[in-house]
Amino acid sequence: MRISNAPLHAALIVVMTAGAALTQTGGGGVATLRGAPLDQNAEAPAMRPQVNTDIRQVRNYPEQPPVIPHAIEGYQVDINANRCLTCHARTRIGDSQAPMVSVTHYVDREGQALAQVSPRRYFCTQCHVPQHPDEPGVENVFIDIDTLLSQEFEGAGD
Amino acid sequence: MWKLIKRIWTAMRRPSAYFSLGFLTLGGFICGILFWGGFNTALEATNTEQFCIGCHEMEANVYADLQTTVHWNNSSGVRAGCPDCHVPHDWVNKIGRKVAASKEVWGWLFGTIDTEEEFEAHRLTMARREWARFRANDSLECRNCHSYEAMDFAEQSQRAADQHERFLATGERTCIDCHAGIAHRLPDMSEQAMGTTPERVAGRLREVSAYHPDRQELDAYLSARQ
Amino acid sequence: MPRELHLASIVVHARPDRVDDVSQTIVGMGLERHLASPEGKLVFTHESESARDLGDTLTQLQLLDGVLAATMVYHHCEPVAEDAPSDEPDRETTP
Amino acid sequence: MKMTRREALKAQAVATAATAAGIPFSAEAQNLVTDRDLTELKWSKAPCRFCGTGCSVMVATKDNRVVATHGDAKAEVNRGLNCVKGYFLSKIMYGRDRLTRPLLRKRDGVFAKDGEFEEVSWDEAFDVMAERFKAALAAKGGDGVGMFGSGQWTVWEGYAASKLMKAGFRSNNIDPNARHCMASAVAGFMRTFGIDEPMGCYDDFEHADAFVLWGANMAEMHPILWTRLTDRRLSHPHVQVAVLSTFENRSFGLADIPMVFTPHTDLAILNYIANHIIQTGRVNEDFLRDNVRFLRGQTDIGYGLRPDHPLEVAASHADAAGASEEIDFDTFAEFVSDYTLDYVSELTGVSPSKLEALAELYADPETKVMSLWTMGFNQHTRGVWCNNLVYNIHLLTGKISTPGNSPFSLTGQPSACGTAREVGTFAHRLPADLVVTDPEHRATAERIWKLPEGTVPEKVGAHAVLQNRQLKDGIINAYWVQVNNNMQAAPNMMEETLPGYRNPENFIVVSDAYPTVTCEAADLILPTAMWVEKEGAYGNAERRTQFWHQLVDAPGEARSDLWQLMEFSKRFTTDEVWPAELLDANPEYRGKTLYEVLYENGQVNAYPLDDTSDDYANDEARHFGFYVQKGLFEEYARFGRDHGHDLAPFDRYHEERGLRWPVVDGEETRWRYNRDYDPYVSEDRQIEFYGKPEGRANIFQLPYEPPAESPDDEYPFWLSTGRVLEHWHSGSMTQRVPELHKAVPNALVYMHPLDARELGFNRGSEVRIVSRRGSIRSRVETAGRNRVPRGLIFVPWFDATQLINKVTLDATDPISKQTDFKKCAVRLEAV
Repeated sequence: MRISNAPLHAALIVVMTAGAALTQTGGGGVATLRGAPLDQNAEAPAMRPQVNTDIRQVRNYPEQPPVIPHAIEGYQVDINANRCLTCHARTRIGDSQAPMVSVTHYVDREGQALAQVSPRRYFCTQCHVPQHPDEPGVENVFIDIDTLLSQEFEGAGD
Repeated sequence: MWKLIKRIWTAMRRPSAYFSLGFLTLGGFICGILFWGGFNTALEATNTEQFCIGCHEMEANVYADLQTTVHWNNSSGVRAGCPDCHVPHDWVNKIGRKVAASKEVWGWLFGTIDTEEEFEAHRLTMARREWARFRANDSLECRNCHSYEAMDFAEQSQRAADQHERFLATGERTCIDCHAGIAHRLPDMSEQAMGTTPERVAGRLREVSAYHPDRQELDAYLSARQ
Repeated sequence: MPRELHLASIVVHARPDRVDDVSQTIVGMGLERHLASPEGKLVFTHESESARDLGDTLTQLQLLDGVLAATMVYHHCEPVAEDAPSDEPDRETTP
Repeated sequence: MKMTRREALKAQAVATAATAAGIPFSAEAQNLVTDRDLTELKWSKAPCRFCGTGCSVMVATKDNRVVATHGDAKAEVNRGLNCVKGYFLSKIMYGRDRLTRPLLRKRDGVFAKDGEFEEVSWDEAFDVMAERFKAALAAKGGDGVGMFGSGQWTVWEGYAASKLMKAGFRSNNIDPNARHCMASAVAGFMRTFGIDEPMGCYDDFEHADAFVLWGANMAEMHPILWTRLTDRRLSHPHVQVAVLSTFENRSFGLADIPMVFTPHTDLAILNYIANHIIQTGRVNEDFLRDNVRFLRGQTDIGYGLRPDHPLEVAASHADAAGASEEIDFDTFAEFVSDYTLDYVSELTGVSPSKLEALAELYADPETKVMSLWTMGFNQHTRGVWCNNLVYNIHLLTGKISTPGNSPFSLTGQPSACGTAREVGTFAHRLPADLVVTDPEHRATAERIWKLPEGTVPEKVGAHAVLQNRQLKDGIINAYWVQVNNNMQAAPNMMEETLPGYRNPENFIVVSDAYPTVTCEAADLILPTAMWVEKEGAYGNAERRTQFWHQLVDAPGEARSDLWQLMEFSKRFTTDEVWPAELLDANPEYRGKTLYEVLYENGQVNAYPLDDTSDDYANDEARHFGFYVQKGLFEEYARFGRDHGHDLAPFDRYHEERGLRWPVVDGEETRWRYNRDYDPYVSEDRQIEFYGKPEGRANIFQLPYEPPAESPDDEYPFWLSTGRVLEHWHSGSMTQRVPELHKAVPNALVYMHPLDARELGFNRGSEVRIVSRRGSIRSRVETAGRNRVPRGLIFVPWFDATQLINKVTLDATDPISKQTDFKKCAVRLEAV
C-alpha cells in the first residue's frame, strides 16, 4: 500500500485542531494516487535501481514493444553511438546472445526494407523502457486476448 | 658577470677541503632525498583530480561526463578520480605517462583546445589514444580495482557473467573493448569519423561503434579481417 | 512389471439435448472434460496405466445413453520411471 | 506459462481431438488458438489519446474490450510507429479505480462541503449541481459560474460546452487547459498572421535542411515527430540540428549545435539572429516589400500577476500589453543592432561560435529551416513575444510557407488545436478565430446558433489563472472542470488553486475517468467515459482533423462529457437564466429548456439515428435520439467554411486518416498562404498572409525584458518544470499502466552533481524544494536523462505524490495569460 498512516494521523490532527482546515484539505474519502492530504507532503519514495534480472516479460499483445529486462543506466544513445545496438544489432547477437532488433525495424517510412535499422528507429528508448521494482499505486485490469478467449470459451461451455 | 660564474664553477670543481667525505655522502643523500621527495611531491600534486580539472576544458567536458557515471556514484561509495584510470600506479609507467603528458601541457599553453567545440573536435583523437593505451597494457588501470579473479558471478547479472566468462577469462578481449565510454561520452563512432584503417579498427572498436546508417563498409572490413 | 502411462483424447458426440447429463456421467467415470460445441461434440482426456483400461472405457462410452459416437483421436503411451515423476517442469513454452 | 510434461501431452491430445471434431479450443489447452472466428479481432482506427502529434493507432476490440493497439501503418503522421505511451493505449482505460458512479460530498444524507464522498445517482448529482449553478447565476449572472475544459475534449464536446456556457449561461468564463499550454502560440499567430495555427505541416520534416528546437525536447515530448526528424538527419548528412534549452535533455543527443542558455534569454538570441541576418545582408527584400509590415510592440507590460503585486504596480503598460504601432524597416534594423554577438553571448552564456552557427542556419538562403517550439516559448512571461520574434526571422528571410521552410508551433494535447483553438473554447473566443469582443463576430455566432441578438456576452471571461483567483476570492461560485487535472496542473497551488476549490462559498464539479487530485478537492465527481468509449474527433498540430468511432462501452454509469453537458442543459429554462429584456424582445424563446434552445434547434438534431454506423455503438446518439456528433459538427463547420477554416463533410472523416484544413473542393491544404498549395491566396500573389490587411504579416520590434522571478541569495536555484516521455501530463492515465509506472515511478529533482555535493546531497537523497509559495519533497537525481547546468533544477509534474505546482509562480504572459512554468526561484533543503 502506498498510503501510510503518517499522513492520515497528520490529517486527523488538522481536523481536530482546526475545524476550518477540513474544508481546506479534506480528501473526502476518495482514493487518489496522492498518498497524503493535498496541503501536506509525504516522504518521497526512495529511488530504486532498475530491474536487472534479464527475465523477459510477457507482452500484453504482439504489437507491444517489449520492456527492457535489464538496467540501462549510463547507456549512451545519441548521434555518436548507440549502446543498445552494440548487443542487439544483427551483427552483434552472436557475441552478445541478445535478441536481435525486430525485422520491423528495418523498414523505412515508405515501407521499403533497408539493409540497416531504419534511422527513424534509432532512439530505442522512445518505445523500449527499463523497469523499476516499484508497483503502481493501482492495479490495471486489462485482459489480454488469450485470457479473454479462454474466459469466453468457459462461459460458452457452462 | 662571466667572471663570477667562472669563479663559482672553479670552486665547484675543486675537491672539498673543508668537509669530510662522510659528511658529503650523507649530505648528498639528504639532499637527494629532499630533491627526490620534492620531485615526487610535485609529481603527486599533478596526480590529483584538482590538478586535472585545473583547466577549464577538462572540468567542463570530461569531468562533467564523469559525474553522471558509475565511477562517480555507486552503491559502495568508491569513487574513481581522473588519475585512477589515466595514470598507471607503478612508478616506471607513471613517469612514462607523465612524460607523455607534457604534450598536453603544450596543448594547454598554446590553446589547442579552448572551447567546447574544439574539445569535441579532438574528442575522438584523445579517446583513441586512451583506448590504444588501455589495450596495450591489457586495461591495467581497470584491473587496479577490478580483477577477473575477484568477480562474483552470483552477484553479476547473468548477462554480464556470461560475457566475462566468455571473453574476459579467455583473454580474447580486454576491459576497454567492451566498456569504452563507461566514464566519458563516446565521440562520433560513425564510419566517417572512425575511418576504416587497420590501426583504428584493430582494437575491436566495433564493440562500441555499434551503429551508423552507412557503416556497412566498416562491417565488411571487419568481417574480412576475421 | 514397469508402469505405463496411457493418455488419450476422446471425442464424444452426444445428442445436443443430452449434452449436460452425458457430460456429467462421463466426468463421473473419471475422465476430464475439455471442450464442448453447441452441436454436442465433447472432448475428453483419459489417463490410465493400461491399454485395457482405455479400451474398456471406450466401450462403456459408446454404450452410454444419449451418446451417438465415441472415438479415440489421440493416444500416447510411455513408461513411468518409479523415481522420476514425469511432471518435471518443461522449458518455457512461450517464445 | 510453465507446463508440466503431462499437461503438455494432454494439451496436445485435446488439440488433436478438437481439430478432428471441428471444435474451437481454448488458449489454456494450447498456446495457439487457430480458429479464425474466435481469434479474429475487430480493428478500428483512432487517434492517440495523448499529445498533439496526432498519431493514428489501430485498436483491436473483442467482446467489448480493447485487447491490443498498434501504430497505424496507413497514417501519414506516424506510418506505423507509436511512442511507448501510444503502444500502451490498450491499458489506459483499465485502471482498477475507474470512476463508475457519481460521488457527492455528503453529511447526514445531504450535500455538505466538508462531507465525505458518497455514491449518488446521476439524477441526484445533477439536482444538487443545477441548484448551485442556478443560485450562482441568479446572484451574479454569468460572472458567478465558470467552466474549465480541455484540449482533450473532443471537437463536439468543446463545441457543446462553449454553447452551453457562452449562449446558455451567457458567461464567457470558460477556458481550456490549453491556456496553460498553447495560449502564447495562439496570440503569437494572431498578432503576426491574423489566423491561428501553423502555415506549414509535418511534411516539412522531410524537406528541411536544418531544424532548430527552441526549448522543445521533442525526443521525449513529441517522439514520433522526433523519429521523422531523426530519419531526415541521419539519412541526409547535410542536415543540421540545433537544440536550445536551459538544460541538456535527450534531444541534445542529435544536436549538431547544442546550446544551453540562461533562462529567459531566448528573446535576445532571436533578436541577435535578426540582427545577424540584417548585418550580413541576407534580408529577402522582395519578400519584405510584398508581404510584411513592421510594428513596435508595447514594452514593460508586467507579468500577469494579481494587480496589487509590486511587479504589476511597477509595470508602466500592464493594462495595454498587446498594443503596437507601425514603424519602418530602418527603425527595426537599428533596434536589433543593439543585440550584438558579444552582448548576447554575455547575456545568454552561449559561446559566440555557436550563436553564429545558429544564426547562419537562418541567414543562409540555401538552407531550408524548420523552427520548432512548444512549452519553452509558450510557458514564458514573454511567450507571445518569443512567438512573434521567431516569425520575424522567418519573415526577414522569406523562409516560410514553402516545403521545409516552416516556423512550427507544436502542441501538447490531442485536440489543443481541434477543440480549444478551432472551436474557440477560450474565454475570449468563438469558433473559427472569432472573438467575443467583436459585435460582428458575436452576431455571426448568434445567427449560426439561431439565437437572439445579444445572447452572447461581450465581456471577456476569466482565463485559467484568473478563474482560480476568482474562486479563491469568491467571485465564481459554481464551477465545472472537465477532462483535466487542474489541481495538479495550475501554478501556485497552495496560494491560488486549493483555496478556491475548498472555499465554502463555492461548489466544484469535476468530471473525470479516474480519481485525480482535482477530484479530491471537488464537491461532486462525475464519472466520465474516455477515448474510444465514445465517438470523437481531435485536431492535431498540423491542422489535421481525425475521427474515431465508439469501440467499447464505458464502465458502470460513466458517461461522456458530451452526454453530461447536454443532459445538464435540460435542467435549465431560458426564463431561469436569461435576463427579462432578452426574453421580452424574443418571446418565442420563453419557457424553453437550454437543451431545446441549444441542441434541439433543428440543426444539431438534423441527422437521424439511422445515419450512425451499423458497425459501431453510439451511446449519445441512442440516448438523445439523433446523430448528436454529426449535428454538432456540421453546425460548427458553418463557422469556418468559406472563411479559410473549411472542414470536410462529417462522414468523410470516418473514412480518412484525418484531413488538414482548409479542405477546399475535397482537397486538404498543406502549406497555407502559398498560391501553389492554398486556394485562398489571390491569383496575383505568390504569398499572401490573408489574415491581415493587404495580406501582410507583421514583424515585431520587441526587446529582451527580465523574467518575473530570478534566483537570489535566499532562493538560489532556477526551477524548471516539464514532462517525461513515459508519462503524459498529470499522469492520470499513464500512472495506471504498470509498465509506464515502472519505467518512471516518481518525479525526481534533476540537479548538477556539484550543486548536490555543495549542499551535502547524494544521488537519491530526499530533499525539500522550497519557494516563496510552497514546498514539496523529492529525491535528488544527478545522472539520468537530463544534464542540468549549475544553479538550475528540473522537476517533472506528472507525479501526484509530488505536486511541484505548489512551488511554481502564477506569473503569466500579460498578453496570452499563459503561465510561465519554466522559471521561478527555489532553494533546496535536506529533509
